[in-house]
Amino acid sequence: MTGKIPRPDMTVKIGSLTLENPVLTAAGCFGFGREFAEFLDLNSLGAIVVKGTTLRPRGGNPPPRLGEVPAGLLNAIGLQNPGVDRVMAEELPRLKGLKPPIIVNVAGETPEEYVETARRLALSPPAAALEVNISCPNVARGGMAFGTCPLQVETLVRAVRQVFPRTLIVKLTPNVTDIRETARAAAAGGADALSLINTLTGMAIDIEGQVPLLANVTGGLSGPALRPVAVRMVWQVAETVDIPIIGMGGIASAKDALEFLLAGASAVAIGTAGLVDPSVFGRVQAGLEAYLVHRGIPRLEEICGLARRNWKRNMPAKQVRENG
Amino acid sequence: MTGKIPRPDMTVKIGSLTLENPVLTAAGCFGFGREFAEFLDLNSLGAIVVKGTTLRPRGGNPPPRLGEVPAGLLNAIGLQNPGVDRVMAEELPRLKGLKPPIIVNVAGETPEEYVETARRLALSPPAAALEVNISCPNVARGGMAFGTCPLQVETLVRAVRQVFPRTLIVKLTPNVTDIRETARAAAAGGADALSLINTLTGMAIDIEGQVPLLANVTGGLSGPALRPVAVRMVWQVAETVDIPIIGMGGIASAKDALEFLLAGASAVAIGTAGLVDPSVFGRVQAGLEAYLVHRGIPRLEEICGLARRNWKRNMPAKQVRENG
Amino acid sequence: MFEQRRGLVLSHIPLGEEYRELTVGAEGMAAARPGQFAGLKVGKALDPLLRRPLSIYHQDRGTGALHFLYRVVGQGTRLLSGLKEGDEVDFIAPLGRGFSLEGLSPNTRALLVAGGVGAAPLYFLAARLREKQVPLTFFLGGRRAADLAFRGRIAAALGEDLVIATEDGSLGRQGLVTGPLQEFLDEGPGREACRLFACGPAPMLREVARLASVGGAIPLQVSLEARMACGFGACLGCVCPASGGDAPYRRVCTEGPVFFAGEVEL
Amino acid sequence: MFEQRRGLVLSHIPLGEEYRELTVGAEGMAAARPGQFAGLKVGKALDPLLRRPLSIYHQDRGTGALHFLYRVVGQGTRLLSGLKEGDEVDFIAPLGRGFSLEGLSPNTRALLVAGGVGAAPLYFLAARLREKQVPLTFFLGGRRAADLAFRGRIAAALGEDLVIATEDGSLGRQGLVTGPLQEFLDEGPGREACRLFACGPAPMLREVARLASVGGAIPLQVSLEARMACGFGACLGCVCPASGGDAPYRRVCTEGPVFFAGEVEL
Ligand SMILES: Cc1cc2nc3c(=O)[nH]c(=O)nc-3n(C[C@H](O)[C@H](O)[C@H](O)COP(=O)(O)OP(=O)(O)OC[C@H]3O[C@@H](n4cnc5c(N)ncnc54)[C@H](O)[C@@H]3O)c2cc1C
Ligand SMILES: Cc1cc2nc3c(=O)[nH]c(=O)nc-3n(C[C@H](O)[C@H](O)[C@H](O)COP(=O)(O)OP(=O)(O)OC[C@H]3O[C@@H](n4cnc5c(N)ncnc54)[C@H](O)[C@@H]3O)c2cc1C
Ligand SMILES: Cc1cc2nc3c(=O)[nH]c(=O)nc-3n(C[C@H](O)[C@H](O)[C@H](O)COP(=O)(O)O)c2cc1C
Ligand SMILES: Cc1cc2nc3c(=O)[nH]c(=O)nc-3n(C[C@H](O)[C@H](O)[C@H](O)COP(=O)(O)O)c2cc1C
Ligand code: FES
Ligand code: FES
Repeated sequence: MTGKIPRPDMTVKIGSLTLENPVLTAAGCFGFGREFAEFLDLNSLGAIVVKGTTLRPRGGNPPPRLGEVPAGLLNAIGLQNPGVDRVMAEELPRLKGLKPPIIVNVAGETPEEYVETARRLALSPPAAALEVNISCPNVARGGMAFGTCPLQVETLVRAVRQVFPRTLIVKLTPNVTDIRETARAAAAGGADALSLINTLTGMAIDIEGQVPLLANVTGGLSGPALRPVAVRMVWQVAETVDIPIIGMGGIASAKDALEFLLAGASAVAIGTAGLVDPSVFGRVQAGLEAYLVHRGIPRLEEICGLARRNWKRNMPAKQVRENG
Repeated sequence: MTGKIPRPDMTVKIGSLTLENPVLTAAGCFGFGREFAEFLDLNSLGAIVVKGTTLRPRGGNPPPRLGEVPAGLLNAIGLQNPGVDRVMAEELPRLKGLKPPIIVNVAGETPEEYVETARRLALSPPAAALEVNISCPNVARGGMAFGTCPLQVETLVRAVRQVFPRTLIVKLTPNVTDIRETARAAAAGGADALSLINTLTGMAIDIEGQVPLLANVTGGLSGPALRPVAVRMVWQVAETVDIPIIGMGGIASAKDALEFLLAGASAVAIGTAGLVDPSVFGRVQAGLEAYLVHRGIPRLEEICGLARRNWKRNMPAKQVRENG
Repeated sequence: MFEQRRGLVLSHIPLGEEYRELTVGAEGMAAARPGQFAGLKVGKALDPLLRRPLSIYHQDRGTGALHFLYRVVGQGTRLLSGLKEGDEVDFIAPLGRGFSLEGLSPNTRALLVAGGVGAAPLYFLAARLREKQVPLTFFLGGRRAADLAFRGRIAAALGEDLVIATEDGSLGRQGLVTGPLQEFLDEGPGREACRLFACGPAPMLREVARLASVGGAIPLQVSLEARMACGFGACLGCVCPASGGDAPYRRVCTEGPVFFAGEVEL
Repeated sequence: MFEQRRGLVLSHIPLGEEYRELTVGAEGMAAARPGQFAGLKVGKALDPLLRRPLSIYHQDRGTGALHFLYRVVGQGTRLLSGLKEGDEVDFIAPLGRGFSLEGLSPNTRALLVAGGVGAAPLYFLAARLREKQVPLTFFLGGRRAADLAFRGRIAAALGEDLVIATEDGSLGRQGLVTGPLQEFLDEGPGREACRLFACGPAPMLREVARLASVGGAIPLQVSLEARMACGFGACLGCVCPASGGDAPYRRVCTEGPVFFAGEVEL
């Protein structure tokens, strides 16, 4: 009776996609997969989220684009990308044979650009899903404006929904007073899932040059420094909407990923940590599996949101309300 | 002709106060000064900002109240304090003889509580200034609500202004979509200066216990992780209002303090870093002085906001607009 | 009182896989009392940010050098374990309220109950009690022998006064350490003369408190742990629930880490 | 191509106050080309977060071991300087496009111009050129002699082919390193045979580019620096402005760090 312990079921569902495992790449931190193919088997990923794509090619922001801050990274890439047509002609076909679904991150400066980009991507079967980035803080027009106003979020998502029939994910910005409002709006607009969070707007000063460190002045803060804010937002949104959440922001270990899953995310994405240490994807997957095996939990899904369920059970009734 | 290099003039003005130097303590991270007196000469500080004080005594939140996160600290103290009457009877008299002005941080659950607390403190001469904390994220009612709505901020500040004749500082929360709006509102309500920023709301999960790490679920993120967001907000607000800014959030070295001053702050406060290393106050003061001496700058004031002035001068005209 | 300073690592000795004895120079530092602790900065970067609290395990008479006995459990203690002789450590000490020795005399008997590395402050206490010629018995428990890999020094100093129990029976008595304690209380020299001191996991402390209270209360002092940001009373982060008194909470770092059993909820 | 691995520190030698030569084991690693670099993780914590890019200074033929020559300038290099023989380092290598050796022959002359620690990739290049019997002159400049405290190995290998200049005249010729270069170009064997390679601060590179272009253009390759997050082309963070071509920017980490002078704006 020396029964083998069965491997836990790591699959997760995001819209109409079934992912083999819950570990995704974060947009803009994995290019179109070329570079990372040197380090890992792309087929081992849960899904591949590729670089932010816009209707027209974008050169991006002038350098310096990067700053290192405590346990974090500031970036102001400015959505440099070859434009949707070249992405469809050159990048997506290369990725077609892969097992993990390809999720194309989409950005724009006007609602019309988002819609037109999505319409074109609808014609490209390798684009299994879109992740609509209504949250990029680096583009002066566009980005932020859509992402912070619930009404605009709902309108934009609805418009994209109408032209893109496959899985539609909406990526939210943390630079808002109450992320539950934009989350609700995105769900109301027809999103199948939410990605959160994008970067917090930050900046640094070059004290020698006595000027802002980034040419763009402000940039997006990513990496472990961001994690407590990201976990909080996943926790808040998980109670607010019924659609799955892809959690991200500072994940650098299985422990970090577990925080997101226990807080209510169905899957996780890794950005900055992968830039620094490409082995992180494998380490996180293995660590998640070991956690389940160790506790005899047969399916990953069972731990999603478990911290809230435990918390509600343990609290005296009067204390079960949202704090902060 | 071996002239001594004169020591730079480090004084700064905040409302009607003139501070000998720009290094302050951050509220809640210095108690009422007792403990730190073991490590440093309290007279060496620019001003002493004491613990958040409420109308009635508060026991604070249940433990655990603390979590360590990458380059940061999560806290949910919950404004534990003995109440304004005991603060006036026991704590402030003890501080009366000191050179640096005493700034009392004030919080409440209703506008009436703020006003009544301020009215009482107006009768206590050692309270040279108030810092109205409309941003504490840990108190379920109160705190957040006032701090995120510009109209409520203006009304509250105006009401406190009417009962407190000395220097009135308003401390803003970073948990908003656009901090310029609340900053404008506080200035319109009659604030003499602004403190920014308070903590970002964050959380962490205990993956062993599978529950939130803090009993209060969410807590305030402080420490170096917060700094890029804080510098960005100081930069944004410095362009928006004409009153002085006390910058804080993750300052742990003179270099960090310089980022805030160059971005537009007139003074800085140190919280978390002082809890970890009480020698930081002296190090930052010495480092600021050395920076000025090294560059032959006679007065600290000259570097306040210098990064913006340099940036405007260097940029091609069309690029001089706010990004992000 | 306490002060912040940099000391040199005088020695750093591995004791089994998980434990280390670290000795740090502290010339002229105030004499520490058993139960007091130090806040040690680990690493030179901003992550990890906070000091790590470690009980004072021993202080050399002449030089003031501080000894710590610690277990490598996470990032901070792992970084600490990389310190080499001659490296510098930034620490604040001595912190907190130590054990009260009031009323202890050669006519009383001190019962020290330690779970795992909770032995550190109690060993320091035992040394002081020996000086005062207070008879003592030191109960030391752990899950397995390996959890008590640090016991050499303690065993050498205490000899027969040390009673060891392990849950798996791999060393000393089998079972929880509170077993031998209970027997001692039942069969021993009479509860009146006994004074209890305990440091270890919460369930152990609760059981010791129960044993102390049933049938003629024995004064019990416990040393608690809590997550700390400052360690010196300024942040109010380390509180534990008070039992009795005005305030609902007490600061472990300054009002503790040693409390009388009645002062806090265990 | 490149790979991520852990290597052991084989040696770590201080060269003056500010410089170190670090040798890391890399058994069986692909042979690196001069101008390529490695991304080294410094410390084990999350701060500092990013790898530090260091040029490959030398690679041992048999073992593949990588040598780095670096200057301690900030937090990351300070942490790096704490590594001891036998410690492990996580690195990614070999990264980037190295120097092109096309068209170089015993009939050409390579002129290598280094500012300070910019000597690292050029020394590796010099070693390869020697193997190919390409005549070369190595111009090495710094502010003061102390800035060139690492020069021993380079001087020993290059002998008379090394020309040193310091701004304060404390070593070699007095003045900028571009002074001797200019003289050489004016008086030397004829510009046609010359090939220029430069690594150092931006003003130096601009002056070298100017000298390369006035009066019969000499092909010039420069090795650039930029802040990097990944070092392998994925983040688009390290770009520099392109001159000519479709795209406005080029990635220093993958299209560089070595560029022909015409490819980028200096
Ligand atoms: C007053 C006091 C005296 C102590 N004396 C000793 C001692 O003599 N020897 C010894 O080995 N340990 C002692 N500890 C516990 C020691 O402080 C923790 O083991 C250490 O801080 C863990 O740090 P880490 O980074 O390695 O682990 P982390 O990765 O931070 O955490 C590992 C585990 O330790 C817990 N922990 C982390 N920080 C603290 C803290 N400040 N207080 C309590 N638990 C914490 C965490 O909750 C977690 O479960 C003492 C704690 C206190 C409060
Ligand atoms: C391709 C490449 C090859 C390099 N080769 C060498 C070498 O062989 N030897 C050597 O000593 N140095 C080399 N450098 C520079 C080296 O990477 C930096 O000195 C180092 O990263 C500084 O780290 P720090 O934490 O000590 O300093 P920090 O405190 O981070 O910064 C100190 C100074 O270094 C600058 N700096 C920081 N990171 C980088 C970076 N990634 N690229 C460029 N500048 C940076 C900062 O702007 C600052 O002015 C190279 C850089 C690049 C891009
Ligand atoms: C260099 C860089 C580029 C990014 N580009 C994009 C992008 O194009 N679209 C997008 O939605 N998010 C982008 N992001 C945000 C990440 O996808 C992710 O939301 C964020 O970095 C937080 O996760 P992390 O801490 O794991 O990096 C970018 C982040 C970085 C660091
Ligand atoms: C333990 C703790 C308690 C705090 N209590 C208060 C408070 O009572 N009132 C207040 O306005 N801010 C309070 N703060 C916020 C700080 O004053 C400061 O705004 C913030 O921590 C950012 O600065 P820092 O990164 O230097 O700590 C507290 C912060 C900490 C860490
Ligand atoms: S740890 Fe700060 S008060 Fe105890
Ligand atoms: S550093 Fe990431 S692309 Fe060059």
